[in-house]
Amino acid sequence: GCTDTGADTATEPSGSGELTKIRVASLPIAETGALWAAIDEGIFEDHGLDVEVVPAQGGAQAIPALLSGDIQFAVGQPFGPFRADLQDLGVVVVSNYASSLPEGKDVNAVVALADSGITRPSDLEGKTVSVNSLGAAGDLTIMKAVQDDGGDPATIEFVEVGFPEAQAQLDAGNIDAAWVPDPFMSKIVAEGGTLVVHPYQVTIPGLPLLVNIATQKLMDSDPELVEAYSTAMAEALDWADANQEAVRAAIVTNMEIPEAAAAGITLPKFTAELDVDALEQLAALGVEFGVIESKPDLDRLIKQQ
Amino acid sequence: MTLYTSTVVVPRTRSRAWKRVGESMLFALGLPFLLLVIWGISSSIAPAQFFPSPLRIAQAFVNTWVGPAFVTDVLPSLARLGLGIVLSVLVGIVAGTVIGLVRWLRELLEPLLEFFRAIPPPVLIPVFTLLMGLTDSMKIFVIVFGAVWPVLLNTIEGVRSTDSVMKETAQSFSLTRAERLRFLVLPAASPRIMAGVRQTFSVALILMVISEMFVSSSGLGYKITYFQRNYLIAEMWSGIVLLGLIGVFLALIFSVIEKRVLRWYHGIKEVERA
Amino acid sequence: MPETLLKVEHLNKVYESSTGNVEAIGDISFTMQRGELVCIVGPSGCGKTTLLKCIAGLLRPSAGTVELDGKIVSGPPANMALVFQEYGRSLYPWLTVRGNVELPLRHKKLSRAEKDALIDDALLAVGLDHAGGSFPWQLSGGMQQRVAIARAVAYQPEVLIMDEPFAAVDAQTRADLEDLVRSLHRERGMSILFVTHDIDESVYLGERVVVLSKSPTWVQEDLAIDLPAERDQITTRAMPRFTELRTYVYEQIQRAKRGQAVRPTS
Amino acid sequence: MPETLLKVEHLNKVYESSTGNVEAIGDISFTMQRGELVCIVGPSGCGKTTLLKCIAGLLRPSAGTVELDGKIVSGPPANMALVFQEYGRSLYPWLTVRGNVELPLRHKKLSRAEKDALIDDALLAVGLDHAGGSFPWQLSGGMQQRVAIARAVAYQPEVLIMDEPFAAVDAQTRADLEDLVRSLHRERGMSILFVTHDIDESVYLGERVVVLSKSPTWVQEDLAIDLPAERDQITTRAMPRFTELRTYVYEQIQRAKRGQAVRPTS
Amino acid sequence: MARSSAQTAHAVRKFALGAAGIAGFLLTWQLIPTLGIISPEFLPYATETLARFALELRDLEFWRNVGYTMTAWFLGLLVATVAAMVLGAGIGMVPFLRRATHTTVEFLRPIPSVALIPLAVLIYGIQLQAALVIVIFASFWQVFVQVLYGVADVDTVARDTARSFALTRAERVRFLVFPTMLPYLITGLRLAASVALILSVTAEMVIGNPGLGKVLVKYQNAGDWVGVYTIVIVTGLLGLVVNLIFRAVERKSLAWHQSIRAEEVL
Ligand SMILES: Nc1ncnc2c1ncn2[C@@H]1O[C@H](COP(=O)(O)OP(=O)(O)OP(=O)(O)O)[C@@H](O)[C@H]1O
Ligand SMILES: Nc1ncnc2c1ncn2[C@@H]1O[C@H](COP(=O)(O)OP(=O)(O)OP(=O)(O)O)[C@@H](O)[C@H]1O
Ligand SMILES: [Mg+2]
Ligand SMILES: [Mg+2]
Repeated sequence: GCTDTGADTATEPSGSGELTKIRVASLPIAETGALWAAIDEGIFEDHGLDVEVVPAQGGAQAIPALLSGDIQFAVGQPFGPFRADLQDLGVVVVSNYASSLPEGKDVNAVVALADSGITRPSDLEGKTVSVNSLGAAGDLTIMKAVQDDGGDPATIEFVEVGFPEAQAQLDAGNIDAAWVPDPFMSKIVAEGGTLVVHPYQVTIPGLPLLVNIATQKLMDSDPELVEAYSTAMAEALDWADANQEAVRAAIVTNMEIPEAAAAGITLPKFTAELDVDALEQLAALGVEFGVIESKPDLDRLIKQQ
Repeated sequence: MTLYTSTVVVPRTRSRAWKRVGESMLFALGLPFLLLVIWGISSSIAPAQFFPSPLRIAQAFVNTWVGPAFVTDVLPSLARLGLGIVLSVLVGIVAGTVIGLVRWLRELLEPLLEFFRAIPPPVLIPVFTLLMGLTDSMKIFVIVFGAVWPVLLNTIEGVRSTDSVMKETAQSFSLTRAERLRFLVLPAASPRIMAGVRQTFSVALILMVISEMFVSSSGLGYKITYFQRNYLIAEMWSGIVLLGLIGVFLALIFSVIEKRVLRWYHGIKEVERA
Repeated sequence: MPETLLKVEHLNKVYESSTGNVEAIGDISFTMQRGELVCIVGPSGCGKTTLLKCIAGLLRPSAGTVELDGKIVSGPPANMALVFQEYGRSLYPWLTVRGNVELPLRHKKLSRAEKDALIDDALLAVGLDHAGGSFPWQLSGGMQQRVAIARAVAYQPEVLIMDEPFAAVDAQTRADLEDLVRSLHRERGMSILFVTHDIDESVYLGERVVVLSKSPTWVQEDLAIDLPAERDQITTRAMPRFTELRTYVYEQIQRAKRGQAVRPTS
Repeated sequence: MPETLLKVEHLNKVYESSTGNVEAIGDISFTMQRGELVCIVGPSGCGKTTLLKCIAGLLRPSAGTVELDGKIVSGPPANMALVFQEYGRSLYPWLTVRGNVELPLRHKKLSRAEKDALIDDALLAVGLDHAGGSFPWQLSGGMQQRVAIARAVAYQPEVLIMDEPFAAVDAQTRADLEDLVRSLHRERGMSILFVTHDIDESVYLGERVVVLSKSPTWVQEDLAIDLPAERDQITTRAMPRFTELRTYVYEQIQRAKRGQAVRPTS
Repeated sequence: MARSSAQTAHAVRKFALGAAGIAGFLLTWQLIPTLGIISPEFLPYATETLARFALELRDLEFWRNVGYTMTAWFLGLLVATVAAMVLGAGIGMVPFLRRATHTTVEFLRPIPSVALIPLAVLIYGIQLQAALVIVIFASFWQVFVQVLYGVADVDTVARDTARSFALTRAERVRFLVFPTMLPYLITGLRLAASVALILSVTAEMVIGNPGLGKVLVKYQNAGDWVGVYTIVIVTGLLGLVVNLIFRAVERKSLAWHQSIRAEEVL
């Protein structure tokens, strides 16, 4: 017989008519599990919000969509808003979404094949390392980690390889090491790869991974909505942090990955509390390694609710 | 029994030549200039973040592309582009001629070619990199993979539509296979082939950019994506402008080639337009 | 040494197409000796061009056979040249007049000088020696037709097939070209198959005139022309026998066109 | 009511092309009355087609003027139909024979029935009533040429320009078509400009025969044909005056071709 | 009729050959991971992928996604084609416009539509329209350039015919220009069809509007390579189906054209 795997998403819980419809852009990655789960849990509905998650690919699409007013919020890496602020696009960070783990196993890592001989950050000198997107938190923290470990970060050649393809490229010998999150991190390590370093953890512990982004225009025109979203989000994130199993279940259904794989994913710390200090440090790193010309105006950018 | 045709050669005067150059310059630059002015006016009336003024773009252009970036990012890209174009055209014409002439081959390959033609290159780039590594040849392969289709298809169709009387002429004089190719099939298909080549030039440029948008760390295409992702809007536009300029430059080269290859063809059409 | 060069036996050709089948040739049989000059006349659309194409191996007959030199024709034979009725389309617009004439000579093992001589002679013979550097589309219709003739002449074939080759030239040029064909035949011993609509021309040129019926076609008349071999535009055409023959052919064609002739039971 | 229809004055045409300029027409002047049938003869390549194209407004003269109905021709005039020498290329391969004939009628305000009647009549007149559904490339050369004639006839123009329209048809068909042209001229009063290489034809058809010199061209002879207006293939051609006239024209063409005639100082 | 059986025989042969080509490809694919050239983990076996494909075929959600993608494809292609035809024909037929727009066209053509995605998103948001802009921009040029060349290919005699019969502008476009450019247009359409498909999928991948591309990204992010290649196969097959449709259209609309005609005779 026929199946219909899309049936459940097609019948969105429409609830009562008073809900405000909002569209939120978010990558289809494991971290979004918290959002999916919280929506299913009805947390946003409780705050009068009907959230549609739009899978925008990276900040490059999400921020134009924000500016166009097609979506109201976006969940994205902090470097996106930095760049946007430097260009005076009128983007604000309203709250944190997820942060890397200050200790233990972090959410992402630089990994290499066992026979590569790369075991510590300074071994990366002169090697080809992949990141998913150049000139962002990934390569910055890796450079910093290498520098801290006594290596010369300028000799590393960074290339862009999507997270999913990284393992194949590693195996093919096209790259020496790869910066990947879970599930790829766990998979490579499980298959005998070396975990070289958790770059976030060793450079800026607890660095915000993802933040909630909106526009200044929306804050001016509809502060209640931003308020409602922030409150709902804060509640949702606290709830998600406490209910990791629900988050994993949401990952399994939305990303269609096997349950076993989802169980092995290292989840970040879900919290709405912004670590402004860490962001400051990240911006400083950006300036230090010449990725951005100057520091963004964090006072203007960060409108923590 | 002789017929006599007088040939009066009227020498082109210098001033006429200058007038022609001036006129074609006017034609070449008139509309772009007009559009530029409109853009400039509209961007000064309603300044928009994503549509900066031409001046701002020009500034960004100089800052971004004039200098070392030209050597490190643009030149390698252009070299790959050049190779990609040459290969695409060669492969397209050779394969297209064979496929167009040999019917069973056409029937064997057509579904396969159509299949591959429809696959988005971004999906295949990872596979290509696995097979060929993160090398220049991989990027060139991506360019060829995407840019070969216009020449290929046009060549196949051009070869197939060779005039029947011309074909019979070649047959009746027992022209050899090579002669038939050289003197009948290729020239007869050349208007179609050139239509394809013209498309290939710009498609190759697009694929050069795409090949650098994934699995890359330098090049014109990479830069454009980088600017795009970092909201360096004017810089991004300057990259697009550079692409357009390269396109115009390629079109210039192309029209020189076309003038030579299709001299007879333009001759027919032009004379009758007098 | 009357040796059979060409033998057409029960040739039948049906054009198949999605709009319906057309029987162009019903049943044609005739033979031709080596070194003969045979003219073919027949009503418009009766299948002369089709017949020539079958003989030249450009079309596959639907039934019957064409034998050349004792071998069944299955593809274009070497040493045969054709002047097409659609002369304009048979010239390659991307080659100059010289280039067009030279084209079939390319695979003949001749020195440059020999080739040039052949080309020059042929162009001179058709009165186009000044036009070698022009492209075909820069020429008048009659000039184009003469280029096609020059190309066939320069090729020096053993068998020459011409499909209404003088349709587009003026009377004087036509007379000159007729004499050219006669001399190719007489001096070089070329076997020539010549389709024309001009009855006088067919009688003047041919040693035999084959009259075709209207479509679906058979051979209505195969007439030997018993005029002296040495012919000339003024005296030959003035002969009473010439007039008799041309009148006879004319009548045959009129009957053919009206469909009065009775098909021979073969 | 001899009214001037066409006035060609000091017409000169030089083809300019990258391979060199060719002076096709030197200096041609002549006039034509409304309702006249004028035949033009001249050596191959002398510029007849060029002249017709200038008259039809398809080519711009390099010098001189063409006046039609007292107005200078600058583009193709309405109510004029052309039969092109390159008949094959002037038929549209994507249209059937009927479609080709119907094409110029489309913008005439006629009812469907009237159009059909016109098309049927024209196709019948050229003997192609059975071929209406075929495509041009399914026809023989002569049939194609007749389609082009039918198209011009069905268009019912006031001025009809024909460029060697019977070159590809057999003698019998040719005679029939000649009579068709005569009747168009006589019964419908059409003004006809007719280029031919057949001298007998020019004399038989025309009220005047214009002989052109070889290129660069001028009018070498403008001969009134004083044969009775009522003509018929057998009796007219048998008249002594007919023979006189055709011999005269033939001599003129021979002179033209040899370049013996002296250019009139105009 | 014998014809129909010959035709079916040919159709069978064609299908068998095409299938053989695909089979050969699948075999090669199967061999790559089997021989360990690429680890089966990253390039799954063809068999495995086909099995998954069969599974997807029974999933309604899959068909919904195909529907989304094909909607974007169809709308984009439609708008692009209509615009390119109108603009291409308009610009191609007016020399002034052709010259004046040349540089601008050459400037715009090489701009990769992928680079325009942010702008499209900025204007239309993460919506179908944004994807459409990308699809239209990319496929427009493919058709446009082909149309330009097609319009320039109008035969000169055919055009003179149209002019001399005073065809109206609309008639000229409909009966002369359009049929001439049709072969070019169809090639352009075939090119544009696959480009449009590619960009529909790419836009879904990058912008995130629903469709096969979005599914593909989902599979990618989950490291589900079998799923990824299943979608790749699906896009390829869609391309194949689209081409079949265009081939059928071509056979119908270009029955008169040399390329199709030649196939029937052989
Ligand atoms: N490609 C074709 N498809 C269908 N029918 C054709 C084709 N070519 C020719 N015919 C038909 O075959 C018949 C003979 O044509 P053919 O060209 O041999 O005549 P022909 O004797 O050369 O006439 P003409 O003297 O007018 O050149 C005609 O009725 C024509 O319609
Ligand atoms: N497009 C052209 N470009 C250059 N020269 C041309 C062109 N068309 C014709 N000519 C030249 O102009 C002269 C006259 O050509 P035209 O076609 O008018 O002759 P014609 O009298 O019609 O000859 P025919 O009886 O052979 O058809 C010829 O010498 C020819 O070479
Ligand atoms: Mg014929
Ligand atoms: Mg002429």
